[in-house]
Amino acid sequence: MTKAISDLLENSSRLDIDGLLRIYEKLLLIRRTEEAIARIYPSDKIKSPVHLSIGQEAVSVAVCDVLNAEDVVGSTYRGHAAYLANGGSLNQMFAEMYGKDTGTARGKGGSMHLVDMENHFLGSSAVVGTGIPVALGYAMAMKKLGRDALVTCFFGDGATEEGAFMESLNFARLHMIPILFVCENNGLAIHTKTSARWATDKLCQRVETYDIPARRIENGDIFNMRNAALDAVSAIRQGQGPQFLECFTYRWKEHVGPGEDYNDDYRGRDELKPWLENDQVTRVAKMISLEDREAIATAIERRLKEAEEFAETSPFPEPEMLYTDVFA
Amino acid sequence: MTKAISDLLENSSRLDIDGLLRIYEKLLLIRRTEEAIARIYPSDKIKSPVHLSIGQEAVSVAVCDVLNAEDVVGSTYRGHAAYLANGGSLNQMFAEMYGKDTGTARGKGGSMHLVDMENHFLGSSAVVGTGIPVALGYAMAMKKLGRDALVTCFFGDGATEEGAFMESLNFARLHMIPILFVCENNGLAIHTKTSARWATDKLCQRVETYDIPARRIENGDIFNMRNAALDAVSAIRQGQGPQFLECFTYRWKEHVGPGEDYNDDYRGRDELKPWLENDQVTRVAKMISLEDREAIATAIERRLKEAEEFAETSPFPEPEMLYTDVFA
Amino acid sequence: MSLPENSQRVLSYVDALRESAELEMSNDENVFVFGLDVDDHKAIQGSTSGLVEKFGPERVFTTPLSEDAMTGVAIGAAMAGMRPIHVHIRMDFLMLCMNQLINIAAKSSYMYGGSVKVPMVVRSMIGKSWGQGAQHSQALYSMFMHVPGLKVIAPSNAYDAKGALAAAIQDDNPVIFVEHRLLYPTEAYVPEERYTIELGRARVVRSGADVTLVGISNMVLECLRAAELLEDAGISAEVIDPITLAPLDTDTIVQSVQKTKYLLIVDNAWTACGASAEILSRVVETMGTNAGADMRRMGFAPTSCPTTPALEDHFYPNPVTISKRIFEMLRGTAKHWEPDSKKAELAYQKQFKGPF
Amino acid sequence: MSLPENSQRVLSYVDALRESAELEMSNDENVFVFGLDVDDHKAIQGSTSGLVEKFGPERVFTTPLSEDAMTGVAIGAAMAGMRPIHVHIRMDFLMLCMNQLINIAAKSSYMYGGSVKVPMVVRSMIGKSWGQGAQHSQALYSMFMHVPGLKVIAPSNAYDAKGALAAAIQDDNPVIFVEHRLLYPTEAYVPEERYTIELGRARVVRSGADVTLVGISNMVLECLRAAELLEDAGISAEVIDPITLAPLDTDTIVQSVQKTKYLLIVDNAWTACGASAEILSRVVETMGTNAGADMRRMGFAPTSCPTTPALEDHFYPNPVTISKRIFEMLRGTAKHWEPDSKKAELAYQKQFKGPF
Ligand SMILES: Cc1ncc(C[n+]2csc(CCOP(=O)(O)OP(=O)(O)O)c2C)c(N)n1
Ligand SMILES: Cc1ncc(C[n+]2csc(CCOP(=O)(O)OP(=O)(O)O)c2C)c(N)n1
Ligand SMILES: [Mg+2]
Ligand SMILES: [Mg+2]
Repeated sequence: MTKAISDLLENSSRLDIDGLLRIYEKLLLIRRTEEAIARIYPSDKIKSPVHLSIGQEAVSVAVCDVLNAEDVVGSTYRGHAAYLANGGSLNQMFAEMYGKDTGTARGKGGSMHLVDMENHFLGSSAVVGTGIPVALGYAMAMKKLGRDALVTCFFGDGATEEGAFMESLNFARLHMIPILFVCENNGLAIHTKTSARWATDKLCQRVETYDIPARRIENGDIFNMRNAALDAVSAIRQGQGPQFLECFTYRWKEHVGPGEDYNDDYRGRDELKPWLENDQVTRVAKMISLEDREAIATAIERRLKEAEEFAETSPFPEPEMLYTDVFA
Repeated sequence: MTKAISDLLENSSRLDIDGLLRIYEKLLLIRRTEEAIARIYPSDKIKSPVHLSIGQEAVSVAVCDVLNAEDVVGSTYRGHAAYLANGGSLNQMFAEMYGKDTGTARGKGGSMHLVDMENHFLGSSAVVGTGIPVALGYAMAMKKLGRDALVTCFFGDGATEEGAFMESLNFARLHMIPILFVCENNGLAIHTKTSARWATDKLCQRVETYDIPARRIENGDIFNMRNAALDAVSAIRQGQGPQFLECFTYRWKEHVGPGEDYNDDYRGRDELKPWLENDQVTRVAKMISLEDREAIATAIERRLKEAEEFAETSPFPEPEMLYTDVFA
Repeated sequence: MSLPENSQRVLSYVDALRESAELEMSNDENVFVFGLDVDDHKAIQGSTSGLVEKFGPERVFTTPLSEDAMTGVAIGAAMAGMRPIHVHIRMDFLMLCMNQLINIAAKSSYMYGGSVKVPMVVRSMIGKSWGQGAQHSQALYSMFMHVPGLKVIAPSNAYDAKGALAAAIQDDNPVIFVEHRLLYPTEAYVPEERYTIELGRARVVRSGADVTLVGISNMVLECLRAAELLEDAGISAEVIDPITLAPLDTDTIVQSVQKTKYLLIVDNAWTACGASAEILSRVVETMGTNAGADMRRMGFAPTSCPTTPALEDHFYPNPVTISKRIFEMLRGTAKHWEPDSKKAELAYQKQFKGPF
Repeated sequence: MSLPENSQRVLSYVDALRESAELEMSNDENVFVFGLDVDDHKAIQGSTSGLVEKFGPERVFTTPLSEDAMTGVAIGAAMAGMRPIHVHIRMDFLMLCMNQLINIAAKSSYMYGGSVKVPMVVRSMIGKSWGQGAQHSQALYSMFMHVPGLKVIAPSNAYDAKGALAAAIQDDNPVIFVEHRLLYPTEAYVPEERYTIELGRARVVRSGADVTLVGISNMVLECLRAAELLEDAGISAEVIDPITLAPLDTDTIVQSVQKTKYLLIVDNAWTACGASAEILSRVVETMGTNAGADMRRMGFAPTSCPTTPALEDHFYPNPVTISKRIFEMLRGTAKHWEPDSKKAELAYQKQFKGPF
């Protein structure tokens, strides 16, 4: 049996057509949302920095797809994909970006600080790497409280350079904490490539020295990532402690903001090309019927329109709200 | 050829009788100094915390023995051994502990902050792990300034848990900085064993994932450590970048202060036993003639007596000195 | 608000801390204690002793030397509904976890629009004497007072220590809890049952007519000793303990200064941008133009802390320097006054002897 | 000390920073610039642009995201005789390296008895507006002012930016150098040659008779705008820029307050234990009992910084709120006064538009 066939079998044995539709719907939702934001941004209705996930949708979708409702997700300032993959409210997300009282953080957080505690989505932080130990503490609490939940924590390749990341790995394994670490390695921190920041690319080997099983998925294949996540998540649920995934991916847009920046001197469009060709949204689209595709697309366009309207028509917070919530 | 014989050959091929005498002299100096401090301490002449190196002398002596005069050494608050192994002034060290104006830091630093810049001994810090990046920066400067010097940085097992340690490893290799990292693994951070702090003991493997060659010397053998240091140092001098040694050792006294604490509930005397039997001071003593031994011992006792007198008779800093050196 | 004596039992500060944690842990199983060495035989100078035996290693545990990540862990656990008490044996080490404390803990409630709470307590000790030196003696609470979203408490006696720790644990916000090492053996009447003191409420610990002394943490004791020395000079000093540094009870201090027209704030920290600067500024702003009061600050010398006793003795305010400063403020520098040297010696606090 | 205009050339703040670094690097090969993204095409908003091309990657280089260790690296290199300039795109990120800055950089000269120097500059930017939010807008300089051994500078114009950066680089001590993002495009006359300004010396940037306004960093501009609005109310405001926050030039401020009897310190930060508290306290202590002056502070709202413009606009002092506060101080709250709305609109600073 060739590897390709065995992979295919494995995929199909784990994902039925409903699953495929579910995944496609999430992928497209994120893609279209980010495109909508890029479209709206020049109007200055969104007065806050946005770090778009376009091109990176598959990681969040693959991983979140294998989580239960009770599970918890932590992410970063580049968190639209994870927020939506985890089932966050589109209306509230738009309202937040518009600075409205109906937003996820009542307008106080913006795109970089999306939060959705009801849906178990931890608030994200704009200081790189800081969400990792916080997610870890949340996961430790899940274990101590005897809750049947694990925490998934997304972060970028840059975050792995912060000391708190290694401190977290050590503690996670020492206390066998139910957490799935997911590094979204897009090869960039702002405009600086991994090669200018990493002594080596042996991240997974390093993680393994903590006895934390680690897998690297280089090809961006959503099913490979989903399978790896499924294995990791079931290991965690069996009490095997933390697990680690390093998923290669690529940031299509500029670091922050709605534009492209292939003419700036740090990368060329040639780098984008293989990732464009390997686009998982297009790929999964081809796996489902035209009918399903159109139904999903129509529903998403309607939701987006609604969300935009919701954000537009929602009120700004009253000036007195400046002083609320400093303390709980 | 058995391993034992090859080891012996290797040892002897690298260390002549002068070397042996040199090493013994350093070992005994540190041992007797620490014993003197433990004896003096109850008199309250030393009004500052002391973290004794008794039992751990061999690591500093082995490593410092292969360094050149231009090389630089950084250490920790448990730094008496490294300070003396690096040729620091006994008089100034005693004066510092006595809080005198003639001390290494004019009485402002005490035992935890020994310094000797003339001798290229970096000031040590009482905040665990903080000396590592500082030593790294010093080493980077040596490279940038084109000086033919490397930096050796000693630290404890506990320090490797701080994020700054891993951040430093990454940067050291990324910039091929001439630094020798030496972890003195005494299995303890205060009263807490490594097993309660480390997810695994794969420290060297972890370091190697940065492409930093790492060696663990478990047996406390001063010649093994010296050989490993010699290899590491010549690799660094050949431009091969940072190197790493993890040397097992054992702290004979309590964490801080002059006493023993085998009756406290965190360790028993049984743990000490193999290390006592393996004492390198006694071992090396047996390798040299009685005559040499006595000559060395006599000289050291004289130096110690002098140092004690120097410290006793030196003046305290004048009160105005409180305000000096806040700024350079 | 004077110190109640309606308890027969005398307890030390350190035991009050221990007892408070024990009672709160018994009352709420979400409370846990962690931090470097909380579970060893020294038990953070005794302040956590017996807790691991009673509540087990799931609720009382040491950590790796990873202050930064461990603070994040506390925050995450707090967000999940638990109530961590994170213990540091030196306040200086909080510099390792400033990012989590300032950028996450202080801001989460606000930044996430009130959808998140961070009920955690960060206990840390201020070291002093026996040559602990520059890195083991800092009292850095003003950094935390600066940042909205954090509460800061520095009780000066066993009664407040117990009540304030309980209040901090029950509070839904991150609380920086500051303990001066030299206070640990000091005793007070402490009820056996659970109680809290109200955060944000100062206490007049000694009434007086001529000058208002505000002491912080251990400096409350030094101020009380100075007040005794000043009696010989016919000066009656009122001593106020803010207890909570954020939020700060300005009113109690202002009322006193309105009466005495003299204010000396004695801090156990540097004065520049310190708690003493904040208190002085608030009193000025509250009293307005015609305050006509003389207001001053004392604190650490504007240097790092030296180890040698020859200099360390001059680094800290003490009863003699405090009382002399007061005398100068009230009577001018023309007259020279020294407190009685015998009394001064008695007043000086017992020297704490290391090693620790 | 007024701003010299003996140069024909107008230069922006950002270019002044860039030029100063370039000149100092040319003059002393031990000077190097490093920090996240100093060498990319955005070049820290242009403030490091061209440097890597001119001096090469050995002297201008980016780092991993490891603020803590990188600060130690700067300290170590400085101890070895080099002069690092460590750049952070946000002041908030300094919370990650507080341990190295507070426990090592600030203390080394002292703790090692003068045998060590740490000549380093830590550049960092204060963000504002466009929803940067709680973690990208803090001005945390008072934390550094608190700790002996650090110098802190926050220049408000291009002339001072160039001279102060040069002075900081040449200084043998660790210097925290604070740049407000909104100042970057502002222009001033800037000589082309190398020069330094004296650290620890304030500047009267506008003379006035009725009230002393002390502005910090970007708030100097807001104060100048407020001063213009106040002319309509017949109030003549003197505006002082301390430039250096540590060491602080108290005398220049006191002289002004002695004249005007009114002091408002407008900080670009929280007031609690802030630079404004320190300045107010020093003025009070210097002027003594019979100062009879009215002294107040303004700063950030005592909250985290919200992202929505609906709230963010109320978070910062601005020319209107400053001028109204002054009017109240001088004329009482009985009379109501609003600055002319057209003028006010002109006075408001141009909004800086993201993304960054
Ligand atoms: C602690 C910290 N340092 C620096 C920054 C500035 N910064 C913002 S995003 C970023 C790059 C992070 O890269 P990565 O973690 O790979 O995430 P990505 O943006 O690629 O998703 C940097 C350096 C920051 N926000 N926080
Ligand atoms: C950052 C920091 N955290 C905690 C402490 C308290 N402390 C002092 S020594 C020590 C143990 C350090 O262990 P290790 O690095 O192995 O050195 P050893 O004492 O064994 O030589 C601890 C936790 C400290 N000084 N600094
Ligand atoms: Mg990245
Ligand atoms: Mg150890």
